Amino acid sequence: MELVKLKIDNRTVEVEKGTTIYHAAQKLNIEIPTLCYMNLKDLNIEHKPGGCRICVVEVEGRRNLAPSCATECMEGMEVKTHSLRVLNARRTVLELIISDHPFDCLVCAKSGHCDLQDMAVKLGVRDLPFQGEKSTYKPDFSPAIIRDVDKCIMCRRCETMCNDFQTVGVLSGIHRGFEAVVAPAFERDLDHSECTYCGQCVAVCPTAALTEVDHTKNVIAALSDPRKTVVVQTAPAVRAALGEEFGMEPGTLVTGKMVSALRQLGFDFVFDTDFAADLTIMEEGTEMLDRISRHLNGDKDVKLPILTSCCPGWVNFFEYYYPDMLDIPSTARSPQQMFGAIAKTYFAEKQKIDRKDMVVVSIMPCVAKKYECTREEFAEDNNPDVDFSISTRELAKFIKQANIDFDSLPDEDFDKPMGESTGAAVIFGTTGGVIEAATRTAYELHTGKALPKVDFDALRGFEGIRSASVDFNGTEIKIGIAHGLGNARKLLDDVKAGKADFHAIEIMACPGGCIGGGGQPLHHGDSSVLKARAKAIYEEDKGKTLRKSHENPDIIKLYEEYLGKPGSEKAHKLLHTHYFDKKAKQVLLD
Amino acid sequence: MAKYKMHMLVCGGTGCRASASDMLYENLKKEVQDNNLEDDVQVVTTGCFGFCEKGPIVKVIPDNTFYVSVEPDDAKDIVAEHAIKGRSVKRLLYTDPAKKEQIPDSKHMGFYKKQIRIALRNCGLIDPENIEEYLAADGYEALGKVLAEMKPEEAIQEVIDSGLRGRGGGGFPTGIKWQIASKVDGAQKYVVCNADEGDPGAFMDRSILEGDPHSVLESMAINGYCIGATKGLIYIRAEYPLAIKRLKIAIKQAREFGLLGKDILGSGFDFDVEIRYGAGAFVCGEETALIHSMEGDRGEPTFKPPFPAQSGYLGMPTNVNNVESYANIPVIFNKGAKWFASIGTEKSKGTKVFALAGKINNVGLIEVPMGITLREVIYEIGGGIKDGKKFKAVQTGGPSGGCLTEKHLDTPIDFDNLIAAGSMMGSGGMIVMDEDDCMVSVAKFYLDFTVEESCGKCSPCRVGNKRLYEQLELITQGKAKKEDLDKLRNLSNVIRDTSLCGLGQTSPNPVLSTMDNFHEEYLAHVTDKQCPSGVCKDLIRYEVIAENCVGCTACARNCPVNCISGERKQVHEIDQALCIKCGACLEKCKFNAIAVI
Amino acid sequence: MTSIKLKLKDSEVQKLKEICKSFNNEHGELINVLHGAQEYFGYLPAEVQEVVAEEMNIPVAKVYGVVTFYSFFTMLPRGRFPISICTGTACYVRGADKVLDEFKRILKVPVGETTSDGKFSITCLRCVGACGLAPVVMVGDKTYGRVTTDGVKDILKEYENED
Amino acid sequence: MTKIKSLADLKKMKSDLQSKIALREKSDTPEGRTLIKVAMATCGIASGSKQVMDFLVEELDKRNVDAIVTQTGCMGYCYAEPTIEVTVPGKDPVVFGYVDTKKADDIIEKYIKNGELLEGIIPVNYETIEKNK
Repeated sequence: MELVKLKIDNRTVEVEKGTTIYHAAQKLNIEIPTLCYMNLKDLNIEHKPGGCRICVVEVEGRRNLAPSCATECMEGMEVKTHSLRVLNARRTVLELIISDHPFDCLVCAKSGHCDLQDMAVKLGVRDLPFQGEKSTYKPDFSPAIIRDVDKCIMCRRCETMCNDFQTVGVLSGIHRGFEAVVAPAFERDLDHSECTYCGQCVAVCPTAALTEVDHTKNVIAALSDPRKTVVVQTAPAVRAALGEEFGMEPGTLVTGKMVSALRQLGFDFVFDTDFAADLTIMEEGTEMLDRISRHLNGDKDVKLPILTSCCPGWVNFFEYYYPDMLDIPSTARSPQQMFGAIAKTYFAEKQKIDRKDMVVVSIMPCVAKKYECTREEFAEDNNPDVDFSISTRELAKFIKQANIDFDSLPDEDFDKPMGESTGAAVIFGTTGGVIEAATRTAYELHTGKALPKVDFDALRGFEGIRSASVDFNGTEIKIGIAHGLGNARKLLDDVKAGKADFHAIEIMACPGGCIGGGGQPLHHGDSSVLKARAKAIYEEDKGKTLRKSHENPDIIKLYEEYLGKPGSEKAHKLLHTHYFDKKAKQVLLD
Repeated sequence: MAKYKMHMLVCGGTGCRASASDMLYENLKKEVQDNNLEDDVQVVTTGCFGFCEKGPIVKVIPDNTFYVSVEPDDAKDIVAEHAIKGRSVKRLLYTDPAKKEQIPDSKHMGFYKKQIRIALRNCGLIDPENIEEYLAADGYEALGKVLAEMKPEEAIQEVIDSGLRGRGGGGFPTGIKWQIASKVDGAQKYVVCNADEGDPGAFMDRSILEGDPHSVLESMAINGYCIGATKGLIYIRAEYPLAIKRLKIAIKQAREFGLLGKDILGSGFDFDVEIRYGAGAFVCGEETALIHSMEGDRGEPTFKPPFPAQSGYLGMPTNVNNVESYANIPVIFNKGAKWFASIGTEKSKGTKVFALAGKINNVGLIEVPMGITLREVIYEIGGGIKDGKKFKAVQTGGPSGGCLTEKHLDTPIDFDNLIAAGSMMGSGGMIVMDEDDCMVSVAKFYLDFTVEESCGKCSPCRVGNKRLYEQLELITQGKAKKEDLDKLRNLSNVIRDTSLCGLGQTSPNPVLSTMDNFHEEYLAHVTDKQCPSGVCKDLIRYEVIAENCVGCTACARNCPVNCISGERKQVHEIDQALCIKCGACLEKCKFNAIAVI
Repeated sequence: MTSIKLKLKDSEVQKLKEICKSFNNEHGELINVLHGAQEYFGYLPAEVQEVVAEEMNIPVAKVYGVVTFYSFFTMLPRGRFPISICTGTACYVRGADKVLDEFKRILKVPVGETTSDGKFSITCLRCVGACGLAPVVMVGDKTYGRVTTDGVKDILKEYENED
Repeated sequence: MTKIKSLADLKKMKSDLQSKIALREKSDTPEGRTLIKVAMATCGIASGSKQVMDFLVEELDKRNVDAIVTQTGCMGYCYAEPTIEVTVPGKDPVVFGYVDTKKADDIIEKYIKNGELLEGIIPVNYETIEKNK
């Protein structure tokens, strides 16, 4: 390995050849500011368009300033990261960016979490020397994501996520010069595009150009309505990230505090989506076993592989891009929707509440869930199974608004009966978790034997596409895993081309699975945050006494009292769904 | 019927006419008549000889005698001596300032060397749609020679030795560029000809492609051989339909003659060329943007390194050169690097083609050796300023360049001197401006262009140039303060310092160079709220000069907003509240009765 | 962007597919394909871009990104007699802006738009390379040189009885 | 068309062509015919050089003038487009500017037939590289 030695701010540093000035400076704990650079190392995404020009530095002997994110270190280089020339240029460039940005910080959805705002503070912007025309665009309100394009600073991170990582390709740079901006084709609303609402664009947006639809107000309204029974469910990935919004280290588990906060907020029942995740395993696992055994018994009609269907971004994706393969995914609804369906039937009956008087709120790490709960098939007489879905970030804001000191909250437990869950449900929150949970159950149901080791290490990790085989009593079950829709596309194309023969595939739309969801606290491009969250999830699983979904006593009870057995007619009506060819639907819309 | 034995050509260019060449013409005619020579000698006026400094000029053919500074009274001598006695009038001959000897024959005169056509050698000489004419003009001989007799590194060395620098604007040594590309390994290398000429006011590339397309194809093949590329791409503006048509014909013919395709001239070397179209984006003149455009994407530049030579078209090593650079290559091989290097200045060899335009008499495409002065270009080739107005500035380098002024008139033009003077060579637009041009407005014009053509990728160019334009607009509207000039300068410097590509890095040049050279004019706009050139609408008004107005009503009839009133034969009046300052009245008035104040 | 609803005929879709195919549906040929499509349709409405995107397997947002990047491409139909005014530097210093203003004034449409009867549209272009004739105006393929503000009326008059 | 196979072939072809095709500033065209080149670049065509060329081809034929009319690229005199260059056997080439069909008619009648110059010819103001040999 070739090394080069250089001086940054008069301090010597030695780095591998090819290292950028930006990274060399980091070695010296010099954090050069930037607005567009993004490095998700573990996901192989390095976005360095060199567009914002905030990270410029002075390099001795160079005519102009160098963008540190893209300039490689050279032997003997002398770099200044805070000379007068650099500071003046950096602040002027920022003033320029701000001059084409609305000045509505006080009422902005991103206020306090905005990279641009932070940068203005950091660089000491104190006046607005450039007044002039501002570019204005039509705002776009979709069921899940709001695009306020006036706030776009052309960092192009969303474009990278949407195109390179997700291969959805809904967002592209359009127009040029002062009018240049990122938008869907023909500047139509996302609603009229192939957007999967994965929310990865929202997750990386430095400003409020892309934000999630805020349902907190609706939730507050429901909570203050005495006629309503408000039930809340919290997804597994939320507890591993919520703490970050209150200054805790990434990977801090806050399950107990979260439950207690939700109670203080006034929810009548604080339940766990994990309960529904166990239920999902029962249904999906049964379907998987059924399809696999039929296949092994020589049934030619059975379609394999079976694909997981709990990720709404992923469901949208295959509805748009693989309409010819709609019969492959499991018909099992996602845990959010299973929860809603059971809450407004089984639980409502138990409580003797009319479903119209019950409001089901979900706390999700996800943006697509907001869309999912509005799907027509998940409603009964126009009354949705899940009324509102709010993100981890929205919950954090809500807690702060309610003057709750999160840190000092006691740990509390979920309510019964829909608060009980196993370790298998918890790991739904990270890539590989759903299929591991399904395998745990399927193995025991299939073989009739107890698992010798509950942890399937082969299914874990951060590789975009992974595969493993599990020995089911002499039968080799081949499993594929992908996270990120780009990886999903690769895997699916291989399946389509007959190049891959998996029995089952788990797909999550977001990097790392739900822990990296579009509704999670912003990781600002730091993938170590995602890793810490995953670790926390596996820890929670390990700490649970029950770690297989079919061992969940309340699930067993639910089947005994209400559903019969997995795959029953009632289970089908409440817990399964069907898919649509959205490409065809979209053409009709146009 | 007359069969003339002699013609006397009298320069009728503006410059010569100003020094009474028309009277000279009349006198010559009269002398010819008086001596009964009408059937033998014809006297005619001609266009400008481009030697206005020594005008009026008379040229006598067939012997090509060239008389300079001829006065009307000299007509008698010329006819008596030259036409009758057949000997030249010695005192009117041109004296070579260096050698101090008189030169009778125009073909040996220094000023003819002002223009040497190398890149344009075949333009206007051969039929561009006929490969045989190109072949007869040494066409493809350089390629033949290189393929048969030279190793790639020898051929590259020849280009290095010639000192040829990129004619697209940057001035990077062409040979060195080839050398770098030749040393990078790649499964498939590419040679790209940048024919996306976008400078407003430059059209030399178009002229070369229209007049001599084969020279570009030949050079690309040589380039391919040198760097180990078998594929060539020409990225050409879709706005050049004729050039595209001729290129297509040329490619077809070259293939038919075996000068493109497999095993060219029995050398075993394969090379072929395809055309890719631009679609109207100035920034695509930048190499990386051009490559992205050829790949079917938005033409947004990317940071260099990696340079195209390392990772270019489809990620492969790619060499990009501009049309005019290529047009020079065959000559370098045919006549030798040494010959080529003998032309020009120490660091800028050869010639440069300029599109001479603006307020100049002989608008046209000229090719001059590097090192020529602006004065020579404007007054000896360009025939001086139009309508006898005063020279104010020359803009070179298009939107990336700057203005050169009177003090630069005697600076030798080459890459480095132009940069030192705050402008640049650019692709070769040379726009002459006179006293009627407001330099703030000129800077604004270029910024308007940059704002429109910025790709929008980096913030300083996307937003900065817009703000720069707006600042300039405030100045032309009289709404700016003196302090704003400092802001303008700081903003210009920052844009230059921080932009991603050449477009943004040079876009403030028109502002900075006009601020440096015409500071007073900026001051007049911001402090006195006046536009000295009478251009900025918000700072001027049109008024009727009562003593000159005869009441012809021409102004009133032509005013588009009917704001001029007055009875026939009465002094007219302009209603300032309604006037849109279009200047129609000024244009129409034959009595100098409208003034700009 | 104003959306003009337009249903492509089967023959038109077929033609578009042929254009794409003639460039092997290669991503790198997108600009050439768009040139071909614009030549055929006169402009590039959303529906055309959608077919191109589908055929070439490029996200339609990307196609739109490319179309809006290059000034040669237009999503609005041009007039039957498209008027292009050269605003290159040489034309500018010789009064192209005044000529442009005159066209705008007489036709009562801004740059980039078409008169309500669909007859004329005004665009600006950068240097046609006829600087010797500055200022230059093109109507369709016909070039007019040394145009004055007075000449504008005369140019338009030529098309008075044409359709 | 047979392909050119080597440098030697190329050189032979060149000398064949040079003797066959009238080119450059030669004082004489090989067959004693007048050579007319019309500058047909964009600027020339925009100013009407196409019409002039058509006119010349047609009229020279009609009037039985033995001349060859070819197109060529830009001569550089943009201010005087359309421009044509006329080489009458035995004389230096002359460039005419602002040529319209009327002027083209004059050129045939006065200059080509009669050796009479017209007002406003364009003095050639550049050197071709051959002179540097």
